[in-house]
Amino acid sequence: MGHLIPPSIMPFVLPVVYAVVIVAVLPLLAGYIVLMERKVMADMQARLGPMRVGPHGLLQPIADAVKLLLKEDIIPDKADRLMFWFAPLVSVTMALLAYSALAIGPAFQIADLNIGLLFILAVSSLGIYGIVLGGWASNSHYSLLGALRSAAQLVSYETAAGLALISVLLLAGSLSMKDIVQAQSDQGVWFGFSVPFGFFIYLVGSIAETNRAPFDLPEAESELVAGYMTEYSGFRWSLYFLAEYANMVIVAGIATTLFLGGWLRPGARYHEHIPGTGIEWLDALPALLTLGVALYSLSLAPKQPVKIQKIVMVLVAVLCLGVAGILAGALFAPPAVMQGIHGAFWFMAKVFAYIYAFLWIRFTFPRYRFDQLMRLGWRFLIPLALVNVIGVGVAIVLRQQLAWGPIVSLIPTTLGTLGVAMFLAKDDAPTVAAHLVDGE
Amino acid sequence: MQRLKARFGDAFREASLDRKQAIALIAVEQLREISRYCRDEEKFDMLVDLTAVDWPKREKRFDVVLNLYSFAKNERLRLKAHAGENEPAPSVCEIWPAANWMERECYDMFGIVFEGHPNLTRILLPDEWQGHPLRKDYDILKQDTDWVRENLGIESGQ
Amino acid sequence: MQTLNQALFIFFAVLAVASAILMVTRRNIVHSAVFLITTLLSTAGIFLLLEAEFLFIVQIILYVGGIMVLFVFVIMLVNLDVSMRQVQFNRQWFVAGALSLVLALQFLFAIWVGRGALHLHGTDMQIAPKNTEAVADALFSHYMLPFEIASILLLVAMIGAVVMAKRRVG
Amino acid sequence: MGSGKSGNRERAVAAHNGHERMSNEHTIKTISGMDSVNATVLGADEIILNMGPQHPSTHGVLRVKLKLDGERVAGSECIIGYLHRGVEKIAEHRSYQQFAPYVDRMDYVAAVSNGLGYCEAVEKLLGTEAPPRARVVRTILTELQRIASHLLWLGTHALDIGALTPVFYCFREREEILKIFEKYCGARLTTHAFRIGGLQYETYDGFEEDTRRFCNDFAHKIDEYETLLTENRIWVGRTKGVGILNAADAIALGVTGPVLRASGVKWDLRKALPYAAYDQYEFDIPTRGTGDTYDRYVVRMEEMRQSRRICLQAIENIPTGPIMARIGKVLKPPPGEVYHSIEAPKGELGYYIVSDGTTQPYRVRVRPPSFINLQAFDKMAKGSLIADVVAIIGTIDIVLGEVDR
Repeated sequence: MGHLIPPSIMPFVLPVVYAVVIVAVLPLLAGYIVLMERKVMADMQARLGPMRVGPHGLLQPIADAVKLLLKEDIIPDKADRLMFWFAPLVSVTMALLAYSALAIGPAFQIADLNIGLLFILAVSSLGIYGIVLGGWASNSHYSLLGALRSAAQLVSYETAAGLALISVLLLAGSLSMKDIVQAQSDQGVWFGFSVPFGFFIYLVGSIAETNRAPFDLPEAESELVAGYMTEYSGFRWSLYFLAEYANMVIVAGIATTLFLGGWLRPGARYHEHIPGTGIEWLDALPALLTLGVALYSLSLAPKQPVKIQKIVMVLVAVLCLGVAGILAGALFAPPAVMQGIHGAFWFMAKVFAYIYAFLWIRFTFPRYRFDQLMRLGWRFLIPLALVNVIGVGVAIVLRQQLAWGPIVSLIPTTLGTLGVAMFLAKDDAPTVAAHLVDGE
Repeated sequence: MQRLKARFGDAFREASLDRKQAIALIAVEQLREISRYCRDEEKFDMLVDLTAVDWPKREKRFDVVLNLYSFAKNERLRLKAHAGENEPAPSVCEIWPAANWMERECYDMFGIVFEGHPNLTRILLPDEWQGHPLRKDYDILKQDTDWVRENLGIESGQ
Repeated sequence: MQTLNQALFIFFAVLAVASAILMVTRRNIVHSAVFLITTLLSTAGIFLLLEAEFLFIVQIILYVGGIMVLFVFVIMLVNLDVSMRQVQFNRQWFVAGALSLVLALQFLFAIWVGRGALHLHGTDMQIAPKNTEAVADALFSHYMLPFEIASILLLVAMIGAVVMAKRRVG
Repeated sequence: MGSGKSGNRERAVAAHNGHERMSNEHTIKTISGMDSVNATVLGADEIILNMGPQHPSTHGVLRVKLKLDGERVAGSECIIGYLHRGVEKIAEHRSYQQFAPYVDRMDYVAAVSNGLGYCEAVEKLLGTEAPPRARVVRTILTELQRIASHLLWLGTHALDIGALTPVFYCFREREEILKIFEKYCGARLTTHAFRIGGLQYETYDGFEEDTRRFCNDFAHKIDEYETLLTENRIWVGRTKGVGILNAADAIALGVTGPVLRASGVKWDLRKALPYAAYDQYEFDIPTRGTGDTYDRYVVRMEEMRQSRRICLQAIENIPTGPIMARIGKVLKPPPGEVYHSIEAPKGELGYYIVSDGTTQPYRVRVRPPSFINLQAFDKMAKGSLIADVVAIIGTIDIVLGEVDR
């Protein structure tokens, strides 16, 4: 196949293929994350969630997509037409652009930029324009307030998240996603454990950056109706929706790559794994998991009320069986191929675990008020992130000068940051114990 | 009751007991002074309710009824005053801020003007509505037909 | 590879110039802001072509991601309709026209003199391979002092802004 | 671009720099008087924000005009009357028994306690009393209704502040109570459970078991809500110090019910002027000190626990005997007037009935707790942020059917 394509375009073929795959898969992925969100929300709230469309609501995302496409696309009469059309476009393109540097598997990466992480940060910071211009163009009081608030929120939480990433980069030493994962594999520890505060700050920062859960103030239903998205409907609204979920997956991707060891299998010792000397049981895990899902869906198939749902359930089972087959087959393939396939599986598993944490937090916490949100951002998170960066720096110096072990050097600094965190948190929000006492 | 009679003499028309509940009939002119006295000396610190009853056949057609309650004595007292059709009744807003909306409702429903009220406008009905529904002469099926036609664009429902 | 680089360079250059012109002529402030952003992005593109990716990133994060966001913030909060009503071109447009003509002539003259040195295939100039490391080393070794002074200056500016804002609100 | 484009900028921005032009005011011209006043009164950059009447969080058709200074609320005015049905006028053309179902439609969230108030008022007018068995069953049903009303309040209040989960837990419990009502009198919401003089239906067999089962597992359910919210730092942050109403203002504004108790006034009609069978059971009245949204939340949670205690005590010994007092089919109370009030979930619900000796009441005046508690909204909302306005409306716990009557 190589000789078919003229040499000058050769380096562009593989990335283009990957890009097409990602852009095609993304809307489907976003749809199924929405379904996952509604299902998880349901069982947290003692109810079933969508069950009507397809078995256990599995076809719900397709139904949503069709609904959104058919919906009438209203433009408010005195709105600024050019900007109204342009804004959602900006936020979607920025969200998709960020995927180019994301390393899903060791082989599956559109472009291994040597400034990968920085590129993603830069592009996601451009996403603000989509929101701000959208709020301005729809020319309604509510959406303007929502847009301004979300812009302020994004700007302030990006600094916190950025600083958290810096603390990890000190350990990883390089900006390219592949090298970061490689560094984690060499040091044998995931950075999430060695820089716990970095992970915590990034978790909070990323929730705020994607306007979710306790920080979803811009589209707080109760006051500003739907924030900057109020006047959008139909396909335009789904663009914003897609951008939000794409951002969520990117943020989860970054967190997985930096803190949860990208595509590394838990307890991975790749360089010691000699092919053919017996398969570590962990490698077989992916195959077994998908096999279990396949059997479970097979057992559910007969119980479906409608005939068509039976068929769909069986199809789902066959699909899972296929994936299990591939994963099992990869075990016996040469290590490069195995790493590629299993790596992708582990990466996706961690991304979904991270998103599950998003959903979990979303359904337990009420919403922050705007000034509390800002106070938390500026007076608690950013100073803590700064201290964390200094802490990691000191740890590295300790390791190099006094030759302490990588872990031993990190412990004192993490405790130091913990102390600072307690001090900062003390006066920030009223501690719970204090007010239970008064008034009783 | 006796203290009230001693204190206000002629303004205090008549005291009666209906179903074991104390009712004091007073002159509408002294309503504000008596209310202030009840609140300060007699400790009736909560105005539970302020409403009106329409007796068309009497010359002073409206009863302004104030239900008071005293936390200290755990007692209720009802002040009643007769007010004429377009004769303004004194407002007790400064004594009990609670009266604000209740007086506005009485004005809205009966047309009793409470002079001294900070913002005496209709509270339940639209501002341009003509007529006061809770008056006995306001037939139940009657509607301010022109307001309905103008704002809702339909011939009135009846 | 050569033709691709050139094609991209021309594309970015034209984009930059076009959006600059558009920015100046728009009546609606928000549109001109967006065109300013496109200009900055196209200059970032040119940086990338010169394989100065650190500058590319800094250009995007700092200019477009930071400063321009504040621009758009100000545009939205400031009271637009008063400025809309003022006459855009007051009487001195004649003087302005003359001055810009003079400036244009100087530009042309400069380009005409240097036409010999200007060859379009500038992309293969050799810059240190690892741009980010090169910038970092230079910044923290030779130019340590200016770097510190600049950072202190920025700190003072930030604190000043906060104090001013506080007094106005307080 | 022409002026067309800048025109809309002008209109959108006009709202920004203060001279208020109610651009979207096309439906009901109720506030024409307001416009001219506001235009002159407004300071430099205050804007008028309209919340309602179709706003998702105003618990019905309440419209609040907020005068905003940036994010802060400089002043507010509640515009009500959208749900006014003229109940008091209808009462003058219905007989005493015919008017009873209307009473349920006022505070449709706590219909049973409305019915109790009205029936007891008319019984006082007649000078009779419901038999002991009827009084005890009435107490149980009213306390169950109080729990149901507080559950609905907790669910929607938490939803307004952003916690998505409690609303479903609360509705799950409320469903149990509504099932009991349905088994007893066939209706879930507007139950018309009581008749003047006692009860219409004997309690279905299994009434005691259902109530006991509900009360037993409700205990740890309420702890479930507590773990979800009380210790939750964001919940505390959003409710502590929001919408403060001190005791003096509360009494002056005639506020009653949980809102008054949260401001530190230990007063509950069930203890001060006992009615139905409340004097037979012991329960205590929760009060809190500062009177902010968090205190009202704690008071209502505690009240739910106390109601559960009352129900448990009441089930132990429901006296046997007749369920209806001996009054004729046609009620002709002697001329005169009576004022009777009960402790409804929202506050003191009073009925002032004037009878002229005929079968139809001459005048029925309802003292609605939500209407008078809402009056305190302006004092609570002044100086708070927009997000708090939503929390404050929620914490006063108003039902528009009762506010507008």
